[in-house]
Amino acid sequence: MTDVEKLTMGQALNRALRDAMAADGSVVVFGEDVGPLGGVFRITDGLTAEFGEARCFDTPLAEAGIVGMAVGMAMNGMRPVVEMQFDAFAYPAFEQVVSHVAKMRNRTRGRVTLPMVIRIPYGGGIGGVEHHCDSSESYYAHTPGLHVVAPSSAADAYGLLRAAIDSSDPVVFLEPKKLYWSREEVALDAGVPGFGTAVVRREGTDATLIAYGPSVPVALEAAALAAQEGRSLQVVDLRTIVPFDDDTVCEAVRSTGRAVVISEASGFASVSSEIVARVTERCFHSLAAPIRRVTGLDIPYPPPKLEAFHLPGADRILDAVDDLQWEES
Amino acid sequence: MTDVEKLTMGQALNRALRDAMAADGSVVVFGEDVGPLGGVFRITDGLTAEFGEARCFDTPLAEAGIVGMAVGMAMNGMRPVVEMQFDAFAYPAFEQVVSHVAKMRNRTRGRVTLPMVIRIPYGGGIGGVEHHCDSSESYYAHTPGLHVVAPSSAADAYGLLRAAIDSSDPVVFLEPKKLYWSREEVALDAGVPGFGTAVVRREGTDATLIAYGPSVPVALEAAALAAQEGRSLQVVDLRTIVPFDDDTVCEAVRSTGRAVVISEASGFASVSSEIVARVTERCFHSLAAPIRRVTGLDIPYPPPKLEAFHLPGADRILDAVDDLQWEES
Amino acid sequence: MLGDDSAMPPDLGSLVPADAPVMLIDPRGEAVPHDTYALPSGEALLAAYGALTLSRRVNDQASALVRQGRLAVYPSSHGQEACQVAAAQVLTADDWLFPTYRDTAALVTRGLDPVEVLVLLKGDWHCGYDPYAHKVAPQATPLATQLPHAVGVAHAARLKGEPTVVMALCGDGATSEGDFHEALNFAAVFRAPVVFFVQNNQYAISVPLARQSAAPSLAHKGVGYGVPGIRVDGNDAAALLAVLGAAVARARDGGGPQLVEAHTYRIQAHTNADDASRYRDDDEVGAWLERDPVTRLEAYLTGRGLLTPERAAAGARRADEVAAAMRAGLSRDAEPDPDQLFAHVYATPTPQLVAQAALIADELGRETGD
Amino acid sequence: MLGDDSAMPPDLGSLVPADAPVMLIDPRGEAVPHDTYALPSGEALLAAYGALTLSRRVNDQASALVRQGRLAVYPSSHGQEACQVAAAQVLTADDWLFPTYRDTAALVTRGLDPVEVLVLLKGDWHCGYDPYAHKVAPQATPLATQLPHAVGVAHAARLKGEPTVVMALCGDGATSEGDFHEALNFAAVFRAPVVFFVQNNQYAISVPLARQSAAPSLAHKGVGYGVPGIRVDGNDAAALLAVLGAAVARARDGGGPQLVEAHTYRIQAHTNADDASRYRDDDEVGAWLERDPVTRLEAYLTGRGLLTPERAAAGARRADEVAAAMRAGLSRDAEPDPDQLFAHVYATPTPQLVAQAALIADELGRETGD
Ligand SMILES: Cc1ncc(C[n+]2csc(CCOP(=O)(O)OP(=O)(O)O)c2C)c(N)n1
Ligand SMILES: Cc1ncc(C[n+]2csc(CCOP(=O)(O)OP(=O)(O)O)c2C)c(N)n1
Ligand SMILES: [Mg+2]
Ligand SMILES: [Mg+2]
Repeated sequence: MTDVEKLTMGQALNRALRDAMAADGSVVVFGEDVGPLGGVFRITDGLTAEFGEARCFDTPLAEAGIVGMAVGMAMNGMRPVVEMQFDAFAYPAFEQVVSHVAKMRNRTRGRVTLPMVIRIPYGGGIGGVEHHCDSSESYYAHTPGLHVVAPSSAADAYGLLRAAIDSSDPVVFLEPKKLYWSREEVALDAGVPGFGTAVVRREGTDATLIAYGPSVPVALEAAALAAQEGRSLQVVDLRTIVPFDDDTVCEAVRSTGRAVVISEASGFASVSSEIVARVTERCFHSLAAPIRRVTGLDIPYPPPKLEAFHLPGADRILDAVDDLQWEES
Repeated sequence: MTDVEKLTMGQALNRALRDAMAADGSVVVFGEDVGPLGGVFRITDGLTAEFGEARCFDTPLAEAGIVGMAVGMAMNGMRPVVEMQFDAFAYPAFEQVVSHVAKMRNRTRGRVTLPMVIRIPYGGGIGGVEHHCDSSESYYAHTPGLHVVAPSSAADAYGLLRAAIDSSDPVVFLEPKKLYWSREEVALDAGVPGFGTAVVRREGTDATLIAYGPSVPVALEAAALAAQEGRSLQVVDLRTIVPFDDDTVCEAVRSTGRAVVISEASGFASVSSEIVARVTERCFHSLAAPIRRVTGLDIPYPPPKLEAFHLPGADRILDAVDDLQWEES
Repeated sequence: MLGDDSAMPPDLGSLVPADAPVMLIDPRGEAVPHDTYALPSGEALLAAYGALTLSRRVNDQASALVRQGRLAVYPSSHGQEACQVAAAQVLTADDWLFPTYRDTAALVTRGLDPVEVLVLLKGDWHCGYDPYAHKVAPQATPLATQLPHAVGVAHAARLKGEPTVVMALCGDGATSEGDFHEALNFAAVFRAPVVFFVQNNQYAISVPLARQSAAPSLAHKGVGYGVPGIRVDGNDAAALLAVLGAAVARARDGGGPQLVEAHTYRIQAHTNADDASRYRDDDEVGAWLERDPVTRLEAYLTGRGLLTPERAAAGARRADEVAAAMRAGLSRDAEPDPDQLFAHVYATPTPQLVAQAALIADELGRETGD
Repeated sequence: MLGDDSAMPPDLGSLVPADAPVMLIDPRGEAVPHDTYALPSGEALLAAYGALTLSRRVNDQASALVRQGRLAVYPSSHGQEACQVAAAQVLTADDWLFPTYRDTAALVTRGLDPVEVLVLLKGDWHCGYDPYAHKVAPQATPLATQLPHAVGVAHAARLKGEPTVVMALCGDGATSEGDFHEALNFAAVFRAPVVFFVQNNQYAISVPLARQSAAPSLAHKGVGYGVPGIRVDGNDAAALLAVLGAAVARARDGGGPQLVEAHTYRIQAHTNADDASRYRDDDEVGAWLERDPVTRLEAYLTGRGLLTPERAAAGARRADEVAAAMRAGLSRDAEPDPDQLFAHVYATPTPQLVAQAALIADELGRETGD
């Protein structure tokens, strides 16, 4: 008798916050415009009304201050969930994130832990102007001490945000903003998924598409198109970038012998580089062709009229699949 | 009749600054303690005395302010060279670097260019406490619009810093602080090397070690040890991480069929991931074994007493070389 | 004694803003005398009026274009035009202006083509104008980040012996960012010729000033840097011209930076995407409508017989023309050119970018059957 | 009217620091009367004296250990001990202290074992003590970054209804960082019970205050946040106890944050690695030596007959014991344990870390022949 509702990803995130706040009085939500306005994407809608100003509140406009204050509140028994309004507006907090959020537990040998979540609406595809569309996961994933999570569906958004809030370690929670309005059935009482468990979203036998966050629906679209052409593509959704689920990903790649990694972020020195590197290290002799990447270009995020050229699309994925040296096998 | 002097890397950098300032009146140097003190590593020693306070000066203690002011000075006809005192103390400037330094040329379609250099003493191996030993190259290398340079020798330090100051684009210039005191012959009039040209530091036929900055001497040490054991290792020094010299690196790897990438930085989603990924993409069928990485661990930089476990050493490199599936060839 | 600052005389008088914002023309259009600042000349006020009516028209035309889907988004400065007009009008051609996303009116007053300015919000490119053509920096989106740039431009000018003054704009919310602090401090220490001009429009999106700062006023922030702070009625073009003009003159004379806070109001929502009813009442908006900067100056100029019907009609015609040019310019949809993606990342594209550009060209070639 | 702050009364009187720093005992050890602050009790001053002599000894012992190679580096607070002693002494056990790398004396006064404190500078681990044991945050290295944490701890305490006050320390140089600004502003807006205590020791490494700020004083920075600023003689333990004690009491009573600036001096170089002769004269140091905080309080207490020879001898003995314990504790070299590298990165190590730990264990196993 599960409690299933049809929700957008935005609504699922809002529900996750509400349910977490109701379940645990130490969960507090703050940031820019998250109070009465409910956030510019309305993810915190209604929280101040329901839980009061002490539990969900607006701060002055200063991201380092927000993250730094969250560090202090976490040190003093709270579970802060803070919102950075857009990806590029988290950069002012970079020093706090890298030099404190990621390091406090280690610095104090586990005496001071920071159970806090930094929510970042991230990625492109919404026609946003400069600074509103960055895919910043690689900065965080490269920083030891952080968990980095990127859901690709409303159901995962709910479950993973609950898990993030429950985590006793800091989580950078990347919300693919172009999926905020995508709707699906969400089982609210399905239990909280563990971090570090990737999932096979579509079975397939010819090649494996590895994606996370906003790229998962694109990978699924490519797989659907490929199926029409008689090619069977498997799609793996990482769900958490850190920790990384080597077992699921490598098992998938070994089963097909070919793989394409898909990510909106610029490819150079990125999470997608890591996926190629680590999967190749582990699956080298199972690979019929080098793993290909379909990523954002190595350019600053382009203006809205040009973003389609930058973002991985199903066609570009299929081109990469075509390049996987089929003739030789 | 070349002008050759025996210099430490620190002295070579100091000479590069002096020579650049003498050659071009628009070159200005500023940052924390770079004036009368000459910088905590003395890289700017004597510049204020020689060129006056207007050309080399101390600023208030604020890294975003330093980088932001450099942006404005570059907009107005100067060539600022700023110093971040240590790697982790560049993080407060991260927003300025990512959202402006890297993007100004592109934003203005080449109308506003930023010929500026951000010098960062970086990396470990000097027994420094927390925040003084980060290898932050991956953050910058992942950011399109920046050049990222890491010299491994005094001669390269001189030439590459001159090239960086001459560049009409911003350069993040990473100075391996543990090499500041290493001394060698420097040809001061050798001409300025182009960015994007890696160099083979040692010829070898069995496997290729790919390194940059502080890891190059370690790779050379490993190669020397391997030679004693009858194994011939080639060593490639990237010199510039962005742009990346695919041709030299891939030619080298194809010539040996095996490779190990070495870097002090934590491996996950890093420059070393990128090297593995891009070399594998290009040289897949020439590889007898997957490319291995010897990198810093995926942990916050450890305290001095433990840093030896974290840093790539010759032994660990030789272990990785041993693992390159020799029996199968 | 060097190394002992404890006896440093706190020269507070020159730093602390007066209790009331400077006002030279009251909301009904009557001149009010002021101890320090004189009413600008009739000519200057007429010029301001022309720019004000044009700016209002540009704001409202841009908002209309958003409703029609021809602009993606527009942060209107309706109600704040006097601030922006004055900020531009007090500068010489050699001075620099550092605007934010909301400062279209300042740019238009500085002489930029609104169609070029709106390239950003139309989504064609990040900046549509040449910053050197009018010495106007790209409109800054990341809050307060442009302020250290302004200091750098000003400091470089001083080193070069140029008489440049830099006008750096930001909002009330942006004063909370670390970059605001660092910029003011650098400017003060280097005595850089920068006028920091805060348009306090009472809100940072939904967050009212009282949640942004507990200071007596934002102008008081100057005290902590040794920078004089001044408050001015942000809907009084005359007061703005006088105060900003004096600040620019002082900076040009080597007097160092100043911090000017204008008290004004954002009549529209933050952008068209915002729903202001979630955080403020119509009553509040109504009260501010009565202080409208355009009608205020109009009342004054008309009362003095300075604004003739001919002049008013000429201004309206000019606004019509500009609005028409905006409609025309912004309905042209240039064919997006993917080469642009790679052309400006570096002076010389890296081999990596050359390869990526070839890939895209190849895709497009296949699409168009080339 | 909400949304109009122009009439906000600038309640400046309570924000602006007085012209002269508070001094209750002059450099010769004579009491000086003060309008606002009374001399602390003899008992409190004797306690301060004990902590001062101990702190001086800890500073000098640590510097000696650096010379002997038993500590990697030490940023001495020699000359600033009165600031640190008072900062710790005015707190209750439930309050929190947020120190920097230079604040060893504050930590020792708070009751921490110097050997645990110096674990950082010995290079064994990043923080050698349990921050909850004495409610002392890890010593912050990245400047000013600890200040927003202090605000967070204070705000959380207020939400929980706990009477905690947080004492947040930083240097003069650190006031230039954006985090200083953001922390003061957050504290003011949330009325968080934080005392921001700036030890203005005149230098940030080599940079003198005059190049750091053009403000009348650093305490004046409070004005821009609506935070009262107070200046105090940083070599006068009595004044420090009085001023910091009052600030803590006010914060505890819900009065919100305060900013206290102590005028003091860093007698030693920045650290042993620094060469202060490059940027300051011996004369300057000499002048400050005459204001030494230890001898000043000693003169006062002796003059009043409060410091008996027995008490002085007991204090010296205790300092001897602590110094001996430091020497002993810091010559023990624990076998470095690589497991520690992986044990504390996350609550549960990621599979990646487990694999890396196994690799290192394997290397070591081979080395030791296991
Ligand atoms: C660093 C940064 N953080 C957050 C944002 C998102 N944002 C855009 S405008 C805005 C409010 C700005 O308020 P204010 O400075 O008062 O200027 P106004 O919009 O009122 O003109 C916010 C939070 C941003 N642009 N930059
Ligand atoms: C963010 C940051 N930038 C630079 C440094 C390097 N650094 C360490 S101490 C110091 C000077 C600090 O001066 P001040 O705040 O006056 O404190 P003091 O050392 O005098 O006690 C500098 C620049 C740092 N630790 N953190
Ligand atoms: Mg505003
Ligand atoms: Mg200092």
